[in-house]
Amino acid sequence: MSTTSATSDSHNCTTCPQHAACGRQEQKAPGSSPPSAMDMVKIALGLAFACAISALILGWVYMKTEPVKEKNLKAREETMIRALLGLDEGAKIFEIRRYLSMKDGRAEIGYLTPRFLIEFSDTGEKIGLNELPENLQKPSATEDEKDRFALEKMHRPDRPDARYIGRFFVGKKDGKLAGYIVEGSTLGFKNQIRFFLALESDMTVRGVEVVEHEEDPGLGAEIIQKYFKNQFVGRSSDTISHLEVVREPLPPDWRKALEAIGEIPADEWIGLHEADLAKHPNIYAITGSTISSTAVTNGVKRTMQNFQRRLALLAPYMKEALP
Amino acid sequence: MSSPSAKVLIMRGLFDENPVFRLALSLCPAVAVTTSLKNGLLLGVAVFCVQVLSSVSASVLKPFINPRIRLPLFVLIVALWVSAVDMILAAYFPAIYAQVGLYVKLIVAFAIILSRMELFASKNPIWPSTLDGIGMGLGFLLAMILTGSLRELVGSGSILGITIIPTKPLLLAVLPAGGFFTIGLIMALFNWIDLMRGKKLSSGGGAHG
Amino acid sequence: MAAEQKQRLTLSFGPHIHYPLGRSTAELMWTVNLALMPALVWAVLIFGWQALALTVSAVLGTTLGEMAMCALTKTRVTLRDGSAVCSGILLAFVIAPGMPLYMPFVGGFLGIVLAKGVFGGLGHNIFNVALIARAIMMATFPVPMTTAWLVPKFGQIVPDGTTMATPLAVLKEHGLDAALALFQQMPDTALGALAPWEKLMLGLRPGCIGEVSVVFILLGAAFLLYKKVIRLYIPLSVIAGTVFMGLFSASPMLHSLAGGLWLGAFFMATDYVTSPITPRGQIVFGLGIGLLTGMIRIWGGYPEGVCYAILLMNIMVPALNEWFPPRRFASRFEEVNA
Amino acid sequence: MVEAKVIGKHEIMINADIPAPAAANLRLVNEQDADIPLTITALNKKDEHHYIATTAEPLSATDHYLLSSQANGMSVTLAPPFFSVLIAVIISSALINNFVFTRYLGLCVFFGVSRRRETAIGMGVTFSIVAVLAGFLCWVLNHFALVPLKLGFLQIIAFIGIVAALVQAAETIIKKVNVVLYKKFGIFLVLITTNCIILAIPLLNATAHAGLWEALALAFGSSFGFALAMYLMSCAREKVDMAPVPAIFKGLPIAFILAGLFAMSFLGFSGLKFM
Repeated sequence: MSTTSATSDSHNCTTCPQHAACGRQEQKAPGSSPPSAMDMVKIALGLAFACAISALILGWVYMKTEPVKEKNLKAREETMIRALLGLDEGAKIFEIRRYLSMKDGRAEIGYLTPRFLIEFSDTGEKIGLNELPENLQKPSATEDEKDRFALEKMHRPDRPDARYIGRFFVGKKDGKLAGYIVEGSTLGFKNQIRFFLALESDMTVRGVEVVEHEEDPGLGAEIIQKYFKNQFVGRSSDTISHLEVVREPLPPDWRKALEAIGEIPADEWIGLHEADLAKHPNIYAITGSTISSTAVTNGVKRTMQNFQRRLALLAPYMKEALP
Repeated sequence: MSSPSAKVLIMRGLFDENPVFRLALSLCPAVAVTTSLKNGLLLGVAVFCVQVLSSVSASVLKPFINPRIRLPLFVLIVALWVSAVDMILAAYFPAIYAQVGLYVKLIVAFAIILSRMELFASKNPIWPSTLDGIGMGLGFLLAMILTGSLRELVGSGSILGITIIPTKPLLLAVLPAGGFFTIGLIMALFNWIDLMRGKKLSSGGGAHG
Repeated sequence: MAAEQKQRLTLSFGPHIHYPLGRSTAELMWTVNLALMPALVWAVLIFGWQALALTVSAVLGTTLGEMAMCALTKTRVTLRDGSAVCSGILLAFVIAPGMPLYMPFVGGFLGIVLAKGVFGGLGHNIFNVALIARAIMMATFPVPMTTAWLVPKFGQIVPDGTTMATPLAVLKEHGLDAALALFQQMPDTALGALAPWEKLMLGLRPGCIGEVSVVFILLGAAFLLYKKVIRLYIPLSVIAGTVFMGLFSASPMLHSLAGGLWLGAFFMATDYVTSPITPRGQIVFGLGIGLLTGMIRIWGGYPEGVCYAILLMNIMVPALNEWFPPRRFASRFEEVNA
Repeated sequence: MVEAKVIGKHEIMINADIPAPAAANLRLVNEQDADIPLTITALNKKDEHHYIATTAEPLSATDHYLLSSQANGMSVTLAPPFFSVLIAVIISSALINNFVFTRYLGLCVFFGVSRRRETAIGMGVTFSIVAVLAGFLCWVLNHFALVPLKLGFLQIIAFIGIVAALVQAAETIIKKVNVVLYKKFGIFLVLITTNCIILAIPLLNATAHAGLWEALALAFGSSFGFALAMYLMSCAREKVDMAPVPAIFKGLPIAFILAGLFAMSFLGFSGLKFM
C-alpha cells in the first residue's frame, strides 16, 4: 500500500525532506519504554529552562533592535516626505495623528498634534483640548506612547472603543507652512493601494507616491511609474475634483514632460507646464489597467476632499498646535 | 563519519547536495522571494546565518542535551536564531524586509536546517559542523543568487534594480508561475550537466520529488 | 489489493482511446486543421492579412518548439502528425488581431515546450497546449493581449490600427447599454441593417481572431461531427453550463454569443488528450468549464473566462478519469476482487 | 428593528419606517472616515417599510458604514453579512490566493508528498485538521497573551511551540486510540512541523489582527486549498509518471513545471470578487 511505501521511502534515503522526521521516529522506537517520573521532571525542567533562556536572549535582542527599527522606519518615512515636499534638512516635519471613538453611531475625532490633543464632535464642534505631557512633546516620543495617551484621553467609560485611524504630516520651513503629506488608501484591482499625497500649502498637488500595492506586474503595477503618478502634479484641489480617467493613449511629449519631474523640482515644473496641464485636463489610464488607474484617481480625489474638510476644522489651532 | 576535509564539506553543500536544486528542501522562499536579486540575497544571507548558527549551537550544546528532548530543543534553537535574525533584519534593512518579512519568519519551518542539525551537527565536533553549516548555507545562497538574477534579468530586464535590457523581455519570469518554471529548468540544467559529466542521474533529489 | 490494481489500470491517454479505430493521429489532426479554415478565412476578411500573418507566426513558433524538443530528446521529429500546427492555429485564434507579429511566435514556442515537450510529446500533456501558450502570452504581454482588438471591416487588407474594446469587456466595465451601443459602429452587410445578435452570429465584432464568427465555427464543427472526429458530450455541456451562468449576467445573449465560447466548446475542450475518456466524465468536465467560464466573466477579474476555465478543468481531468472510469472495466474489477 | 444594507454602487436599502423629520436628518458615514458624512441625494419610499437612499459617493459592499439620525436616535451599522465574509475568506485563501500557487508556501511537503494520490489525500486530511486546531490555539495565545503583554517578538517561538506540542499530542493520542489510524496518518503528523503553511496561517492572522472566526476561516480555507492542490497535483503526477518524460526532466524538474502550469491556470481566479 502506498502509505507503507511512503514510510519506507523516507527511511531508505538520507536526504529526503522527511528525514528530520524519520530521525525522530527512529529515535523514539527504541526508547519507547515510558520514562520514569524523575525523568519526566528532568525533561520538563530542562525544556522550561531552555525556553526561559531563549526568551531572555530574544528579549535582549528585541530591546536592542526595536529602537533602531523604529528610528530607521521613521527616518525612511521622513526622507520620503522631504523628497516629496522638496524640503531640505533645515525644514521641520510634524506628524498629526487622528483617532476615532464611537457612541450610538456618533463619532468623536481626536487629532494628536505635537503639542495638543484636540477633540471634535462629528458635527465639527471642539469638545476638548489637552496639552501633551512634557515627555510626549519631545521628538523621541514613540508612536506607541502617543497612541496610548490619546486613547486613554478619548476612551471614557461611555465610549466602547477608540482607535487610531490615520495621519498626515505638516512641513514647516523658516516658520512658514511648507506643505502637507496625507496618507490615503484605495481598493485596487485586488487589494488596498496605500499612497502618500503631497500638497503645497495652497492645496496644489506636489506629488503622489504609492507606498504599498499588490497590483499585477506589467499592468496595474505601472501605477508606480512616473508617467502615471505624476499626472496629478500641479492640479489644484478644484481640478482634482473634476478629474476623469480617459482611455486614450498618453501623448508621447506629455509622457516625456511627466517623466522629467524629479529631475526638475515639482514647483518649478508646475510653473513651466501650466499650459500643458490645461491641455491635458484628465488622467490618461494605464493601457490595459483602467481599474487600477481609476482606483488611484478616486483615491486621490477622496483623500484630497476629506483632508480639506479636516484641515478646515484644524486650521484655527494649527499655529499653536505646532511648536 | 571520518571527518571529511573542509573543501569537501563546503562543495557538498554547494553542488552535490545543494539544498534547493538537489535536495528540494527549503523551496518556498526559493520561488517566492527570487523575483529580484536583492530580495534573494537578503533571504539567502538570513538562511546562511541561521544555518551556521544553528549547526554550531547544536554541536556545542550536544553534551548537555537529553536525547529524549533533542528535537524540541533543536526546534527551539532554530526558532531562537530565526527570531533574532528576523528582528535584526527588520531593524537594519526595513526596505527589503517589508517585502520578504514573512519568509524570513518562515525559515523556522525549513527542513534543511533541522535535518543538518540532526544528521550532522549532533554527531560531529564544532569545526566540521560549522563548515557543514557554511556549505549548506552557501548552497542556499547560491541557489537564491542564481534564481534571483535569472528571474530579474529575464522578467524585468535588470539586475539589482539597474536596467540592463530596456524592455521587460519575458514578464512571465517574475510571476508566480515563472518561479516554478525557472527552478524546474535550472534543476533540469543541473541534471544535464551531470549527464554531460558522464554521471548517472542521481536519484537523490530527482527521484524524490 | 483492490486499490492497488485499480491504480495500475487507470492509464488512458493518447488520442487512440477516443478515436474510431483505424485512423491515425495525423489524419485526425489535419481534419481538425481543415475544420478551422472557415473561421480563418472570415478573420482575414474582416481583420485583414494581419490575421493570417499572426497565424503563420504562431504556427512557426509551435513548429520550432516541437523541433527543438525533438532535437533535445533525440527523438524522431513528429511534425507530420499536424498537432503542432493545430496548436499554432488554435493559439492564433485566441489572441487579439492587432498584436505585434513576434508575440504569438514567442507564446507558441514557450507553450509547446512547457506544456507538451517536457512531458514527452503528444498524448502526455496535461494541459491544452494552445491555451497554455495563450496564458503565457497573457502573463508576458498583458497589454496587447487585452487591448489590441481591431475594429472589423469588410475587405480590409491592411488594418488601419483602430482599436476598440470587446463587447464582453465593455459589458463588464460600462454595462449593457454601452455594450449594445458598440454594435452600431459595426459594419452592416449588403443585406441591410443587422440586429446585434445577427452581427454576433456572423462575427461582425471585435474579438480574438478565430472566435468572432459563430456561424463559421459551427460550420467547422459540423464537418468534425460528420467526420466523427468529435462527439457532442463535451461541447453541449460546455454550452449548457455557460448559458446557465448567463442567467446571472446582465445579458444572456452577449454572454453566450460574444465570447470565445463556441471556439472553446468545439475545438479546445474537445482535445482528446486533455479531456476525460468516459461520457459521464466528459459531461462533468464540460459543465465545469461552463460554470467556471461564467464565474470568471461575472465575478472574476477578466472579461473572458473560457481559456482559464478549460485550463482549470484540464487540471481535473486525471481526477475525473478516476472518478468516472469506463464502466465495463470498473465492474470487471469488482467481480475479480469479489 | 432597523436594518440596512448596501444594494448598489450608490444605493442603500433601509428596512424600517422613517418619519419625515428623521429622513431629513439622516447621516451616513464610512466607519473609517466617521467624521466625513456622505451625501444622500435622494430617499425614496419603496413600499411600506422599505426605503432606498441614493448617495453621491460610490459605496463598496465590503466596507462598513454607519447610518444614523439624530431626530429619532436611530443608529444602524451596514456591514457585509457575517457568513458571506467568512465564505469570501475561505474562497479567497483556498482558490484565489492558494498558498501553494500564489504564495509558494508549503512547497517542500507539496512536492514531497504529491507523488502518490493516497499519500496526498492522507497528508491533506491530517494537515487540514492540525492546521485548523493550531490556527485556533495560536490565535488564542496571540490574542490573550502575546498582544496584551507586548510579547510580539516571541511570536515565532510561541507558534512553532504550539504546533510542535499539538503534533506530539495528536501523535500520542492517535497511537493510543487507534493503531490503524496511526499507521495511516502518523507519518504525516511528524512532517507537518516542517510545513511552513502551518506557521504562516497564525503569522498572517496576527499581522492582520483577524478576529477568531476570520482566523479559523483562513486556517480552514488555506489548508483546504493546500489539500486540494496536493490531490490534483498527485493525480497529474501519476499520469506524468507513465509518460516518456525526457531524462533530464524526470522527477522534480517536471513536477516544478507542472506546478508552474497549475499556477498559471489558477490565475483565472485572480480578481474574483463575490461581493
